[in-house]
Amino acid sequence: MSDYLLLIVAAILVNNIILARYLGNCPFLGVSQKMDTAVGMGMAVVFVVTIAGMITWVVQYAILNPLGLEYLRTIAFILVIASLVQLVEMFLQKSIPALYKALGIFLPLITTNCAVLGIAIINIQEEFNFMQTVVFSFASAVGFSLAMVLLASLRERFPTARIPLPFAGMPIAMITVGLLALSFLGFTGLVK
Amino acid sequence: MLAAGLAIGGLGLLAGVGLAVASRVFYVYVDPLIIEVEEALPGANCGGCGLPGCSSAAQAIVVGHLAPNACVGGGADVHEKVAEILGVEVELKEPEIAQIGCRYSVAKADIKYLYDGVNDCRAAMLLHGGAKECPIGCIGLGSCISVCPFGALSMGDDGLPVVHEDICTGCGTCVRTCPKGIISLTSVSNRILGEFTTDECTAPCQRTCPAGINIPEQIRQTAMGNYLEALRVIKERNPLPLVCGRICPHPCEFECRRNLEDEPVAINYLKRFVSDYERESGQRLELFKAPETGRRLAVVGGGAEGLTAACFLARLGHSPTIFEAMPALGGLLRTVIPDSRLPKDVLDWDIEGILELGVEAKTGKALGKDFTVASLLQEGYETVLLATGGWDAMLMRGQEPNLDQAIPGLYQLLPLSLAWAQGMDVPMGKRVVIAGGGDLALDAAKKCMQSGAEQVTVLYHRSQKEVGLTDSEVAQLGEQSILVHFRATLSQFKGVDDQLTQLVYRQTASSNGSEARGLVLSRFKETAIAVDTVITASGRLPEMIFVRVPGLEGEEAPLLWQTILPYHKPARTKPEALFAPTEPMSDYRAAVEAIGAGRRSASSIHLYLTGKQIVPPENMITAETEVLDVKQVVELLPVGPRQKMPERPAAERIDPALEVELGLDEEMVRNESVRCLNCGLICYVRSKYH
Amino acid sequence: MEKATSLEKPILRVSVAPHIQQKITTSHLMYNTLIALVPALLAGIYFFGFASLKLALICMATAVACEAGMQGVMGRKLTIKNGSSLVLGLLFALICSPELPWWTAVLGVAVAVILGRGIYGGLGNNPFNAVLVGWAVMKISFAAQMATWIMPEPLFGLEAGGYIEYPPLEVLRLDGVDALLDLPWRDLFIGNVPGAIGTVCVAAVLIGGIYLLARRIITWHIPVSFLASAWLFGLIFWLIDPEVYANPTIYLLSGWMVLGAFFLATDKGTVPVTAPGMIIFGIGCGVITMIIRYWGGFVDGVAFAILLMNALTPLLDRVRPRVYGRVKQVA
Amino acid sequence: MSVVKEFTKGFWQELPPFRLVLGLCPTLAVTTAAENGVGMGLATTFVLVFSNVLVSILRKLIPSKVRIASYIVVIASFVVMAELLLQAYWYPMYKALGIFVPLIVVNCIILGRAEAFASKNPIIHSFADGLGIGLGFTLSLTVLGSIREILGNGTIFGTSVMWSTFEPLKFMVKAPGAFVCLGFLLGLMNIISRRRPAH
Amino acid sequence: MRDLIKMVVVLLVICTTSGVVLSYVNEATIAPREYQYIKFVQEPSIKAVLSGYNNDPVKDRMQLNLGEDQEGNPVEKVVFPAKKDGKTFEVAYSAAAKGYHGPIEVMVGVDPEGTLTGISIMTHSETPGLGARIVEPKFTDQFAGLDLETTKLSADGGKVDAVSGATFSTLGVITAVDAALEQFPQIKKEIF
Repeated sequence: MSDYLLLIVAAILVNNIILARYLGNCPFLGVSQKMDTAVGMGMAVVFVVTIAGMITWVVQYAILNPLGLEYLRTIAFILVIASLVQLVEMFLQKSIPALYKALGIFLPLITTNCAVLGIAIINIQEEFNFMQTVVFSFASAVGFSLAMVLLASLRERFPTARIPLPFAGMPIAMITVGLLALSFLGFTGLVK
Repeated sequence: MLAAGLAIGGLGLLAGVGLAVASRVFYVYVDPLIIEVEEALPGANCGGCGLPGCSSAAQAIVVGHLAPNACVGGGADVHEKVAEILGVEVELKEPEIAQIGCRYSVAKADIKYLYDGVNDCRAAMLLHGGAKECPIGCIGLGSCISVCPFGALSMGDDGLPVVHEDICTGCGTCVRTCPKGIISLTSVSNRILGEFTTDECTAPCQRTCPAGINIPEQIRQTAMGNYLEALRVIKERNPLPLVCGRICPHPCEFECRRNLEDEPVAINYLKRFVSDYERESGQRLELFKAPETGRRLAVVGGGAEGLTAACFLARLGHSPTIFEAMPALGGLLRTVIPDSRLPKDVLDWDIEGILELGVEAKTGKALGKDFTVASLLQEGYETVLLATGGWDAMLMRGQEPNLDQAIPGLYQLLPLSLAWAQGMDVPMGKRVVIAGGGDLALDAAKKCMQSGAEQVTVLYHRSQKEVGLTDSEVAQLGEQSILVHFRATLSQFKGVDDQLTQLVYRQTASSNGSEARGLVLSRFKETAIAVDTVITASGRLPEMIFVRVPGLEGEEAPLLWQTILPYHKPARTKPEALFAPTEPMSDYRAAVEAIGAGRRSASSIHLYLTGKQIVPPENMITAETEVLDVKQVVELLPVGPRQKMPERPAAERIDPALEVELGLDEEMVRNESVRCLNCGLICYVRSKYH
Repeated sequence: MEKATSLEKPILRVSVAPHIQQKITTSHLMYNTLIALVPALLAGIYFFGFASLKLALICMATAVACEAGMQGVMGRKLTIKNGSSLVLGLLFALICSPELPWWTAVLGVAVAVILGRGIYGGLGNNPFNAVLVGWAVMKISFAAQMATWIMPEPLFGLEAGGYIEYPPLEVLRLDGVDALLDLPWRDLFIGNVPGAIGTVCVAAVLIGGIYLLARRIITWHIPVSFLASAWLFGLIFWLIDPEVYANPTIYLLSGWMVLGAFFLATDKGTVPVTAPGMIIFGIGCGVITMIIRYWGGFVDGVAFAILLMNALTPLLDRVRPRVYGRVKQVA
Repeated sequence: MSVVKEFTKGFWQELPPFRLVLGLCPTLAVTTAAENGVGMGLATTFVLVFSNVLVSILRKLIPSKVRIASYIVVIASFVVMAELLLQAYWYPMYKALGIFVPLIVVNCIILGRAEAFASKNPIIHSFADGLGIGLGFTLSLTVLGSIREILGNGTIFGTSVMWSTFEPLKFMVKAPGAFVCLGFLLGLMNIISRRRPAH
Repeated sequence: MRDLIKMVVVLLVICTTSGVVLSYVNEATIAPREYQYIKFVQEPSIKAVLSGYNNDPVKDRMQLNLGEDQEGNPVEKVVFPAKKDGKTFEVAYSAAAKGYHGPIEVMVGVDPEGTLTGISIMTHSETPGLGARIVEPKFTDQFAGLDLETTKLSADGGKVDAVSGATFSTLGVITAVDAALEQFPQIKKEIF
């Protein structure tokens, strides 16, 4: 049990998917301008990453490994993820329209979110078992959302700051992510 | 190899089938048109269409609440795509681009206080409307830049936002955001139609210019050496720059702020230079024309006013035809002004330029003789503009009385009297109205009764006291079927085919006669009376637009028409009468006045055609408007004196056809254009900032 | 920006609401903070010699120079007179070892001024505590230089406290709880131990902190919640296993805890403005500090705890007193 | 637009990570050293050029509903190829880039170009576009990598360039440094592009 | 419906083609990939555990068939002989065992007597700062001169001092080394 706890702490705080592993930056910076969109995107990512982590794990151990096709991992995973995202979108639209309204516009952004594929690949590289995969995927995505919510809350303040003009917008956001990553370095060594 | 092919192929199959099945199972009906339209839209959610986002816009477009070209952000490509999806034709739309209307940053303008707060114009606005003394000046904190969904704005080095025209889509987000209203969406059409308002930054010169040329911009471009750009600025308000550059009385120069210090900037010489520059290059500047509307319009009169009106109508996308009684276009410009001031080839270059824009001209066709208003309307011209301008009856002195009825059923009093004096028999309708004319009107009324009129109505714009008729005299006239109305002026004609049938006159409610000219027309009542013949004491014909009144359809159906008035020069925005003294006529004191009137007529016709009300903008700057100004300029740039216009030496002035004024050379232009203070409302170039 | 109009009338400086009418200005605030830091600096000089003073002067000079240079480049008004850069430089020196090479100090202060503050538009606009940003960047880059400690050698009076060779937290980390059992708490309280210039002498820092409280430069919320939560958190673990976790009071008296609570965690602009927000902020700092001290990779967690809570500040500012009589939203 | 223009636009107007602010993950992750920047850039260019060409060839055959899925498969195939080739001929680089080689497949630049450009333009143009954007990307990564390597390690392409007592600023090669460095570069680009006349 | 079929078919064709092409590329790169792997991963380790040879152990590598395991699958092993003047005097080969996180691959050098000449950790995924310290020479050097009998933790009567705080990782290394030494008699038959 404590293993899983450590895995969660590691994935959220120590090796945060964005702040330490550099995954998923484009949507992270793009969507973190406002708090409510950041929260929406975060929820969508948690949802998709967890499911994608599970399915790709099954694909790896049920199809690729037995057939000796490990080298096709990238193509197989991205195929699965792309279809999954589309499937989730259709499913939500039909079954939970309210959720679709909230998350729908973020779903297409997730296909090219390298955090999804990245986490799926990390799951395999770290040789996690299925349960670890689920926990790690979920926690990593929570880490993504956490970082995004923090950045969004910080960015919401920028309009009132007297930031030098050439740095307003993306540059200052990037620098702030850097400082956020700097503070997260404080968790170094907590696990692993 | 087989395994690999099968595995990935299998996954692909699974994904494909899975999605295919899912798209059936989780099928939600969305109008495929909406999806297609939404995909065609740019997805910037700029709100330029008036709806919160692209998906709601797509819905509205498909349902029909919005036009296929409603997306301002997308531009022509998107409109075509959307129209193609919907299977409709798209009306071409002229692109609109945001333009910054402030020329001085906070650093350069007079300020009330130092702003040290939230970096947002809207927040700064809450503090006494921003730091600037000028109430409409740019606050410079760049809120417009941050809201632009297309990234088309950036902060310029001078502290004012800059629009990148190639990126700007004209969505108007910045316009809605700017708390000062500095940014406006402008297109060439906008600028042609626009009048200066108190909400924008205008310089004294441009406010004074009867044609309303954006003079600061013109000189700024000239100073930068962009002579053709300067000319383009001029031509947005004045299609006869070569002519005006020579004969304009340049009222702008009298108002130039440099007067407060030394001599005014030679605005007119600069104008002449850039227009000569174009002419000497032999290459005509290509002017923007709005997409064709295919509407045919007639302009009667080929003088400065008619030419201007036709030119701008063409640039607004319509197809105007000029009808000119003389063999050549130009009106008074051609006949009255000596060659030494305005050589004919110079005039021809300007006129050719107008014709090249797609204006048709029929010369040697006189109104009333070769064609009538009704015949033009019958021929399919949607409107007929009467711009006969300076050709008034006074000029007919010594000639045969001209009794051609330019306006159906209308005689001018002087030629009519002359004809009567010569014993001519003039056909007269049963119901006659005489407008103005003092005692002569009463004489004419009696004459009319003798010539077969059954009832004559005399309209005096003055009060009874001013006219000098006693009540008993009025009553006496009444007994002779001559009705007299005081403080009454004509305001509209209506007719059927070539017949005048009705006129509308206005009468002020109070008539205590205390006002000198009786011009308080604030409360008036309009009366329509049936009429066959109108006699007017005025020497000139007013500008009027004749339009069809929708009536019966069919070949035999009579043509119903009426007149409408173009809106006029700022000073005359009061309720108007057709004939003197508040006559809606262009001022013929100067060509530039006629040009201004011509542009307003074109603008009025455009408003009419697009179904809008023919009124100038509410806060249009008039002569009486109190506009912010500086009464004293300080710390001016140390620049040279006003450039003198080089003139032909007296010895060479033998040939009267040779121009006397020779025009400035380029260096003089450079020296002159830097003298401009580039004024805004209360800002101008001060030395210490250089 | 700074120009008079042509009419040469007096120019007001105007800002948006809310406005608080107070005698406190930025410089008032900063110079008082500077005064409050003097005891800690004096204690540092007393225990570690004049190297401490030299480092403090280098840091302060660098801070002022960087601030002036930065404002010059951006064409903004010079505000070095308000003392904020002096405070920044002095604080940076106080959390460093007296043996810190001068170039590390200069670089660290420059990073603090430019990256920590200038790039966000200067004092009050930065989301993270600038001093700590500079320090953290240096800590990560030059771990060795940042962790060179010397023994205290009081200039007069006291005998050198030679009981431990490393700062107490390092001793705890390397040698376990037993190594500190006999350490006199008096040494710990007056600062007769190895450590950073301004943090060893808890007594001096407390004097400064109480001065700040008395002058109402800071409120009690953050320091009290910071220290109390850290102590309580430590107490729980101490009760669970005193063999592994030391007495919580030792944790309170060692490292940057007190300086952090009074000076670093109260940096205006990077902390919440409401009382509940400040208390949560303090508790977060205390708990994260202890977590890092117990299990983290860094020996002292105060700097990172404060930086992390800085990141949470905008969220904490959403914790607001309830609004009464809210206007109904009309669509 | 001419082919040349398609090619050159990738070097300023649409310089990938700096101007478009896309493809950030590899930009930040692998630029700890200049050489890694070059390797990542070239691998990306390889995938970008070939997928652009193939998408351009197939653009009329692919039904729009499976457009994205097909493009992704095409891109993924070239990514796997790049993976195998790197492994076979440039193993140290393969190791250094690690997980970011497979992640080329989700680099927004590639799918973006396939979708926005190659699916609408002829082969030659798509090739030029891919090559231009790819080389621009390589250039950016190399520049960023060089800066971070020099400051964070005192070397460039593995060669020591700083004075002997230089203490590397390790911050630069760590994650926070990556973000801060890119942030500063973006700001610098803004300053430069404002000096240049607007495009 | 036709749309759907076309969609599925196109996707199928693209995927299958890509699978086939990739498997061809895979086949074609097997040899160079293996070489690169040996060169960059195994060679440094081989150099670390062997000494005093004047041949190229990588070039002279031999694939040995070591009979069958319990389930009847053939056991194959690549060994790198160290030769001096054509005479093999030491041999290096690798073995793996499970560590705390994932497998630890160890290269061992053995002389004809079955004594270790050295070991080197090739791949592992142990905790940085703790288990990862198994790669330090301080730890690996102690294996030189040990044999199957003495490769035990000092606590268990052997001669190996565990990396402090990482007994599990140490055990992983020992297990791998033991596995290698257990295979030595068979290898000895083949090469010496």
